[in-house]
Amino acid sequence: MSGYERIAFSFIAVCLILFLPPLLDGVARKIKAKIQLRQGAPILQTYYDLVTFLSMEPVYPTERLAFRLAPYIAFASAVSAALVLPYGRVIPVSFTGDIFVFLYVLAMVSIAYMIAGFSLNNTYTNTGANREMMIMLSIEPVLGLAIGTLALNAHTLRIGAIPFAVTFTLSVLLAYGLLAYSVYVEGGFIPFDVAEAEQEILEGVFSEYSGYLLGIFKWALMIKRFALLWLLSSFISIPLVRNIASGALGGALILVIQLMVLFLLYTSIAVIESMNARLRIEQIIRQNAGVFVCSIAVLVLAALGW
Amino acid sequence: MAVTLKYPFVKIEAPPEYRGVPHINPRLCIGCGACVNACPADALLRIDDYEKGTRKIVLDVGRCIRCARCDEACPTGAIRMTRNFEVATLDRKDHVEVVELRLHRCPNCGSYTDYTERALEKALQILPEGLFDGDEIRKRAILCRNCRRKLTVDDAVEASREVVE
Amino acid sequence: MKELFTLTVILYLLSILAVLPLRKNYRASITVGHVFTGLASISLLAFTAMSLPEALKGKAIEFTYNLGVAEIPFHVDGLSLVLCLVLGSLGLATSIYSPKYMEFYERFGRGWLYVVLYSTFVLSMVLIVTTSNFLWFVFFWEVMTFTSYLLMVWENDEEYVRKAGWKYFVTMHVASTLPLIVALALLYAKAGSIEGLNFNNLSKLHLGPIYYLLFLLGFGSKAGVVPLHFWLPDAHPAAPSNVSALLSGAMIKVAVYGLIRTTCFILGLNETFGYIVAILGTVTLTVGTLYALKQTDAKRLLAYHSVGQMGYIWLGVGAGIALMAKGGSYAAFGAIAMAAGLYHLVNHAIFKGLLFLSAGSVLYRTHTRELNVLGGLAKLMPLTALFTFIAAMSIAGEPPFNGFMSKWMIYQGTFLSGDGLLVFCGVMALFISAATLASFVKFYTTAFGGVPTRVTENAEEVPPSMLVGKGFLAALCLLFGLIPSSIIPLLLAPGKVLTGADLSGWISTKYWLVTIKAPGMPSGGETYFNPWLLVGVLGVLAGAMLVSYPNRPKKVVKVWTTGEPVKMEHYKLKAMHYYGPFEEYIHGLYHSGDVLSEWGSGVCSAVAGGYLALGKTLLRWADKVGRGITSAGRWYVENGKEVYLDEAVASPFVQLVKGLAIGLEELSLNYNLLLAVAVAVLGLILLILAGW
Amino acid sequence: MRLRSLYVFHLDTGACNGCEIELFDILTPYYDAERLGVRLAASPRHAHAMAATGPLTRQAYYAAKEAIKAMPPKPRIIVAIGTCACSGGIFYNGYPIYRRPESGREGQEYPRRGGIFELVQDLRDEGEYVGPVVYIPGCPPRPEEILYGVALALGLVEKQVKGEYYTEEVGFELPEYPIEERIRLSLRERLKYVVGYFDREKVLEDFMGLVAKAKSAEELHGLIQGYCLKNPDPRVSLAMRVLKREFLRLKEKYGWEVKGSAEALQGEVRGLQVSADGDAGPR
Amino acid sequence: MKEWARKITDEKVRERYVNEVIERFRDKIIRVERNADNQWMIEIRKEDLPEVIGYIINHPEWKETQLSTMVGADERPLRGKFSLIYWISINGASGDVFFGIKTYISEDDPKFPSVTPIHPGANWYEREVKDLLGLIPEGHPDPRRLVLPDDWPEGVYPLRKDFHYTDSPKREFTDETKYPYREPPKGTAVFPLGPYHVALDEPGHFRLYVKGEEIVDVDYRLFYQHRGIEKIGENRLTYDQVNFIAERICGICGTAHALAYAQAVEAAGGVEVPERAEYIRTVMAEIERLHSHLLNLGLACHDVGFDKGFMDAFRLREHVMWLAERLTGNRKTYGMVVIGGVRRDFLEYRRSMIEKVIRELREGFQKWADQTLSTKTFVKRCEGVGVLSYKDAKRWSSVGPWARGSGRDLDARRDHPFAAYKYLDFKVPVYKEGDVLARCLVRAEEILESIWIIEQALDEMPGGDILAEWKEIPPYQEAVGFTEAPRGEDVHYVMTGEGNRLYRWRIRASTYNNFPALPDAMRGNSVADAVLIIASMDPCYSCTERVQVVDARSGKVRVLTEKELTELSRKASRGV
Repeated sequence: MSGYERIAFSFIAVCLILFLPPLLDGVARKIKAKIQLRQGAPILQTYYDLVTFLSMEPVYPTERLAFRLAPYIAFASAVSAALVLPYGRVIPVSFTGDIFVFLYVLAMVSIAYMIAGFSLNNTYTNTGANREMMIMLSIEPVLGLAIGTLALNAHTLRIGAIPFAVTFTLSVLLAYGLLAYSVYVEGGFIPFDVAEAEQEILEGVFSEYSGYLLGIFKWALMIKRFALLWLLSSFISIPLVRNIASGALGGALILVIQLMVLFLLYTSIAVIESMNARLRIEQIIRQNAGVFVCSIAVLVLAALGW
Repeated sequence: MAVTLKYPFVKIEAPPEYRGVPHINPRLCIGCGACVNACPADALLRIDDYEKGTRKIVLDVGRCIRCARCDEACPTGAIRMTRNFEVATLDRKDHVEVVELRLHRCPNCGSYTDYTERALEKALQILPEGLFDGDEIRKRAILCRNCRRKLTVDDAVEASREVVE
Repeated sequence: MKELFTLTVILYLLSILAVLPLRKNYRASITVGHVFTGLASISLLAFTAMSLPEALKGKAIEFTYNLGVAEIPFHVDGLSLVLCLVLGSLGLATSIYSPKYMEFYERFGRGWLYVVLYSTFVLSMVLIVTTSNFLWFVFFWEVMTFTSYLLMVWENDEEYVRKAGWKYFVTMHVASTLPLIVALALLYAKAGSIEGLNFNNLSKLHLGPIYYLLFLLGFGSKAGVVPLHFWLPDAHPAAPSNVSALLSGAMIKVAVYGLIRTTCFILGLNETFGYIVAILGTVTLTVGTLYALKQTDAKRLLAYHSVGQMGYIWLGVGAGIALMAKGGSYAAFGAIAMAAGLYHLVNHAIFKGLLFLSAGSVLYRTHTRELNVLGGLAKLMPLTALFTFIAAMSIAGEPPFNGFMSKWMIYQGTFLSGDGLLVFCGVMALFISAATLASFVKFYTTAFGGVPTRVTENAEEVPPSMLVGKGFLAALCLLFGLIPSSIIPLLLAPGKVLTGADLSGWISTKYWLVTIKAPGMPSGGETYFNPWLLVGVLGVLAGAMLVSYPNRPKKVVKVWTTGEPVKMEHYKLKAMHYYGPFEEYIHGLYHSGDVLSEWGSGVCSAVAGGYLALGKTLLRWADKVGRGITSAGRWYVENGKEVYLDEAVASPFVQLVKGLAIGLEELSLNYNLLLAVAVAVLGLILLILAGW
Repeated sequence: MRLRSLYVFHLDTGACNGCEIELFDILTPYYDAERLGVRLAASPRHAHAMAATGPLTRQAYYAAKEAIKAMPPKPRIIVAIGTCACSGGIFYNGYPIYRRPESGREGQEYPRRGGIFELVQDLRDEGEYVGPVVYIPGCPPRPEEILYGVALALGLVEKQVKGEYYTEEVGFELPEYPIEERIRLSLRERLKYVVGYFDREKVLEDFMGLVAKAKSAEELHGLIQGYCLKNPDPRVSLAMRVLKREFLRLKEKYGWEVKGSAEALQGEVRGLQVSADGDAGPR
Repeated sequence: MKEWARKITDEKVRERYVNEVIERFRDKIIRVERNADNQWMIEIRKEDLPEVIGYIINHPEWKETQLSTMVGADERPLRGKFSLIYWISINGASGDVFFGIKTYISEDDPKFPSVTPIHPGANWYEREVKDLLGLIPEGHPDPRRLVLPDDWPEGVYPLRKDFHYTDSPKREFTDETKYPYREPPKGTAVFPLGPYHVALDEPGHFRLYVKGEEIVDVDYRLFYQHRGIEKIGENRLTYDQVNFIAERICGICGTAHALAYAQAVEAAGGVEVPERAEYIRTVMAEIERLHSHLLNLGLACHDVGFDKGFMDAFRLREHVMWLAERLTGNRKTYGMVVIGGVRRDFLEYRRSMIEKVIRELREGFQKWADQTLSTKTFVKRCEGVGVLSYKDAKRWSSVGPWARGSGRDLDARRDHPFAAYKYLDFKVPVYKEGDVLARCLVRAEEILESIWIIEQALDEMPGGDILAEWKEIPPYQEAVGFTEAPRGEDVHYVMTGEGNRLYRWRIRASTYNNFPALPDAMRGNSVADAVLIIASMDPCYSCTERVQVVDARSGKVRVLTEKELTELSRKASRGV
């Protein structure tokens, strides 16, 4: 891998991380609008929203640092997490190759969200933070099982290596399903968007954020979703071409397929979102726990070598 | 497929039955105040100035509830509901329509009466010709109340005004 | 090196001597005592540092103290040093922290006694982890149990404290001391002499599986492993916070030390045993943490987490044992897994100690530890809040703090083991990591988040000395998180010794980058983590955003209450309602956990009943036989305000104990029986050893 | 604000619900304000604009004040939706309605005071920044009207209204109709009971057209029948017949001749009255 | 007249009822008077109020009785006393009677025994007369302020005749004068919902006392939208103008209010309404029901984040709105109903427009319902949520789909036939589950029924005038007018006055009777469902125009077994 390739891909990656998520959101909004038979916002609308928020002075309901710094931390964590994913065959900043580190760094977005939410005297933000935590709690075992199955199969936990090493057995296919499910839940898409439910709890923690703090926070959340989906899309797209992709061109091919899969994922998510109502938190917990119990079988399958 | 209308980028016509904002046609208004009495929201005001001899009929679209009672009551069709609805503005003054009319001045005593010159003309138009002696009633009608009473005739204008209202 | 160790011991003993003249002056006695213990801790740390090179080479430092009546052999290897490090750091932190903190307990007086007990307690632990004779091991073990019990019931005017103490005492003797003594008896029968009980000699014997069971029971109950954990959440919070820190931070770690020392070094690696430990660990971490999730008493929450985090340690150690026993390429990987467990041991000691000290600080200022009524302390106690936050994030396993590093290594050790069962254990560990996070988000935000409540509005920052104590631990949290290479080599030493494997190809800790390779890994599949680079990236990104979007509140407005004013005290989720739906969902688990815990304590009470009966019998017997054995004992019997017949019997061990517990007569008479039992046990040991 | 992005927080200060629902309606498929970047904000903290509806009751006043104060310091656009928010509407001087003391409770001032502006003025007096106020009158405004107002706030359209001040100089018209004004007014009034106030103008106009064409009552009768044939709406036909009958009755009552012989007319009238009563005509 | 209409308006049945009451309380009744076809006024002494009202309301044979409205009036200029009338209606299969239990209260002793302990449904009414007239209900369990703003001074009663309608006295707004909310039950946090909450499109404050997400108890303060309409109607406006303010009581059920008002005046003044006008009124009322129910169903979807359902419902609704606009000139405030008839006629082209729209709507709506009910997540959210038991519904005198979802079989259109309903045939859907889903299903079925009613009305519409001429209304006549608004029965009481103005006008919107039952439906549910439950009541705060009371009972959550029982019975009876 040449230095130029590295630099070029890293540059593309940073651009994607920072500027693609609002576009994806815009696309999803457009698709949802189309399903609802309306024209919908322009595809670039999320950029407009973001820019207006970023240009506004915030108001501070508290002086607490936890509240004030949370957006920055969330943003930094989301971007950092996204930076360790493969773009083509390049990982822009590889402070880790490990999927757990990736998940934990990504989880810092949620932690920032929760700490900020709980650091206020406001039952809305509290409830939002509370729900975020519960969702994380309920989905973590499923995610763990998916990773465990992949690790059993591929004998590695390195994000960049799993898709190259994995052999497609029944258990791995099921693990992909679990991973997709976990990503969907972690991403907070309807019916799992209870932590930021607008009608129920006024977007949870965001109900106290304003101006550029809100802008940064929302941006961070979009990047988080992007990172999660990029992980999934990498896992899906790299095995498709791993035998033919080599060199810079191969990297470009992978990147293109990654992007295509990403858009495909986002599209299907938008469709699922618009066809569902938001669940209650206890329903989500019940459902995730059910998924977890069922998916223990996947691990057993993997242990048996299937 | 998307059913969204293109408004406001493409103009849209309100249906013919629509009760839009009312508008006073100042060329038809006789300043009788029937609309003012009919208006439940007090969007219409009648402001008389007996010093200057003017009557203002003030329509504030920003207070209007668009019930069309004024339209129903106006004897000359001066105030009509239009089909216009694009009346948003940043300045409330844009919502106000004022028609300032001259009050009739009694040729006898020189004081202003509580009806406008136009109302008088309208009243005369309505007055059934031939029911009374035409010229006679016209003479009396133009006088102010006190002067008219002096002439012991005051029912003609009153009657016609009743019809108007 | 030996000298430094001796210095440590002497300093601890000096602290006891130094306070005896200061019996009247509460504050002075404690301060003076802790100056010595602090110095002792420093010297222990120095000893650790000095011994490090040897340990890294896989060698041990061996020396013997000849006390005249007995010889105490010492064997300090990597494993011991890990514990020495823990004891040194925690001992130093509590020594700095305690003088001020103990003012809180001034109403109980007897500061000197506290210092005596404290020093004995810590010293006993130091000796446990360094001695290489099983007899002495058990002896110090009992001293540790006993002194810790006395420290635990310090606040003896509280009913719950006495109850917790009783529970602790009985459980420890039934479930911990008794198995150890049985093992000791059996081993002695095999070895035939006190020298034969030296670890070296023991490891040459061929010992059956019964020992695994006995040690598992003995150390498991001390470590609070499910289902023998029921005493712990009652016991640890009952003690003063600085003692809780030691109990949770150090004492239960000593049990892990004991487990590794006995089962790995003496009994030998056994794959099945490894799995059992790992599974027990998994059960423990799940049950403990999920229970912790619903606690609203700050210290009780922390205590349940001690149970949970012990599970992590056991999981790591268990996986290590299992994999090392498997041998082959797994041996080296097993060493890494065990290192992960030990890493978590060190980390847990540090952050749990810090958390207890923080809880103590809150208690010190607000006189409550009920999270439901606390709030807003971050504004009033900013540094305490910061340290607590660091500790909370560490225990929750957030990068770049130390808790993350060890958990991460545990995940590597389990997920990459290629073994479905261990992977599942890892999955549970991952899940529970989230639960830990949940719990500590609750802990931190209920106490420190929001606006001050009526209870906390008058609180202020704790005195500097307490802050220094906590700051030291917080710094260690960061150090071990950011520079794993500062400790990982040491942690790898036991595994290296056990397996004799060359680890260089499997784990590398260049500067601050950790790379791990597992058996069967495809090329380019090594996992690695570079905390500094992460911190750098995070810092640059957050910093850039902060510069572009400065964060300066000009004006603070009211929180949005949807228009209608709400009193702030009501406008916050109560701690007890955090995660309500989740807890409701796993209610079944709580229920079975309760049943399990009842069952455990039921068995224990039954055994305790028998034990007590035995004790009484022994007491009667000892009373008859031993009344006149030592003059010192007689002297005491005749001159003491209260008469403990058995004490005389149990001399000379009893003498030592009695010296420590000289003030005990002032404690409630309820303890007489307990004390009697304890001493009876010691008597039994003595009698066995004294040549029968 | 150059970009089309406007988060709107909805503030109901005591409205009848009509404007609320229309505000909601602009988010739905046919109007879809999201096209213009408009979204309803969940919290005033996110809002660029406050969409106020209602006449500002005293109970809502305090909460509304809190809400505006909770907004980011800028731009704080206020969008007054509906007549009530613009000026207090029909409720403007009820006892629970908030009005500043200087607004009075019964006045001849214009523009009429009341509504959200009272609150805005109070806030400005307190030194809080409040942005421009966009007034969208209507009771309730059509969704298009709200969209237009929003577009105005976003600078997408130009305002179209202007205050007018007419004086006598505009001239005076007194239109003449084919029938006497008195009768026309009576007929107009009668029509209110048959087809309602709205359709009567058209019907009356047609009728007058027919009258103008007719030379006699008979001819009028014929013309009306022709008209009804052309226009199959039974209601209009009915109205025409009622008008004819009424017209002829009035003519007879006052006994004047217009275009044609009086006797013929009178005979006609009697006959018609019989037939009209036979209809499903008015009682 | 339809068979059922004949049956329940049977004169003999009514006489039997009236006679039974007269027999029972022979010595307590001072005067009996028949005000209108189905309205009897019975005057008693104030001491006997609880007994008489309790007897009628809890009469075992008249199952669906309810407190329809209660009117306090300042009759001092007439009789030197205040008056109080409790209007109780007998609904359902039993018959069609309104009893007005009237009593006079002297100015010197403005107290009367509270009926609330016997019938909680009287809670708000009695607090309201306390606020607005200064009549004090003795023994009322929760005598807090209900209607007036917090900064209204004590001792000033706006509905008294000596209070000028433009006056607006103030007191300082401090913490002490703030509405006294209940202290949260121990260990609960406060979850304030409103007045400015994105899912409540109208201001109303709910104070949910929560344990985590579970609602333990509810306190509330409404009447942010109290606009003093009654006072304006009695003072500033003439009979005809009042119609327009009546329409603006509520932007959704304006026609129902205008109609109720017009009917009350017509009953009091003996104005005969042309039959065609009755049909037009009926069609307008049903069009209103169509758009209101579509709105509510859409909002229910929106509140649970199911935007597809929301958008589709509103898309269907838009055609109804456009239709209304073309029929009347306005999408909401139709300006159709005036005393004596209606203002616009249905010309032929409008009639065909209606037919076209409702034909398409029927199709579209059925599709919508299929799609929504097959969205599992939506049904999951609605099922078993916000259960209001039949007992509670009756206890609070609840009306409309809110009560019909809980098994109360009442509908003013059928039980007290007004306008053209007596000539038309329709079903009244009733579900017994009492949960949000049941209410949604009631509404969905009512939409189809409404379409059917409109079709019939258009087919049967007679010719003739659309407006009756009336010259003068005799003064001091009393009557109630009632309609079935989309949310339930609306009752307007009028007492005619002199000078073309009303003497007393009392509006009782359907939400007024439904609201107090809300805490019962909300307790034990999750915060997440709070707005959904509120929306499922289809509240119209502006109608209610006054606010809430806290439930004075202990904050105990219903026992699980009881919940299970209701659940079981629900399962057994779904689809009844």
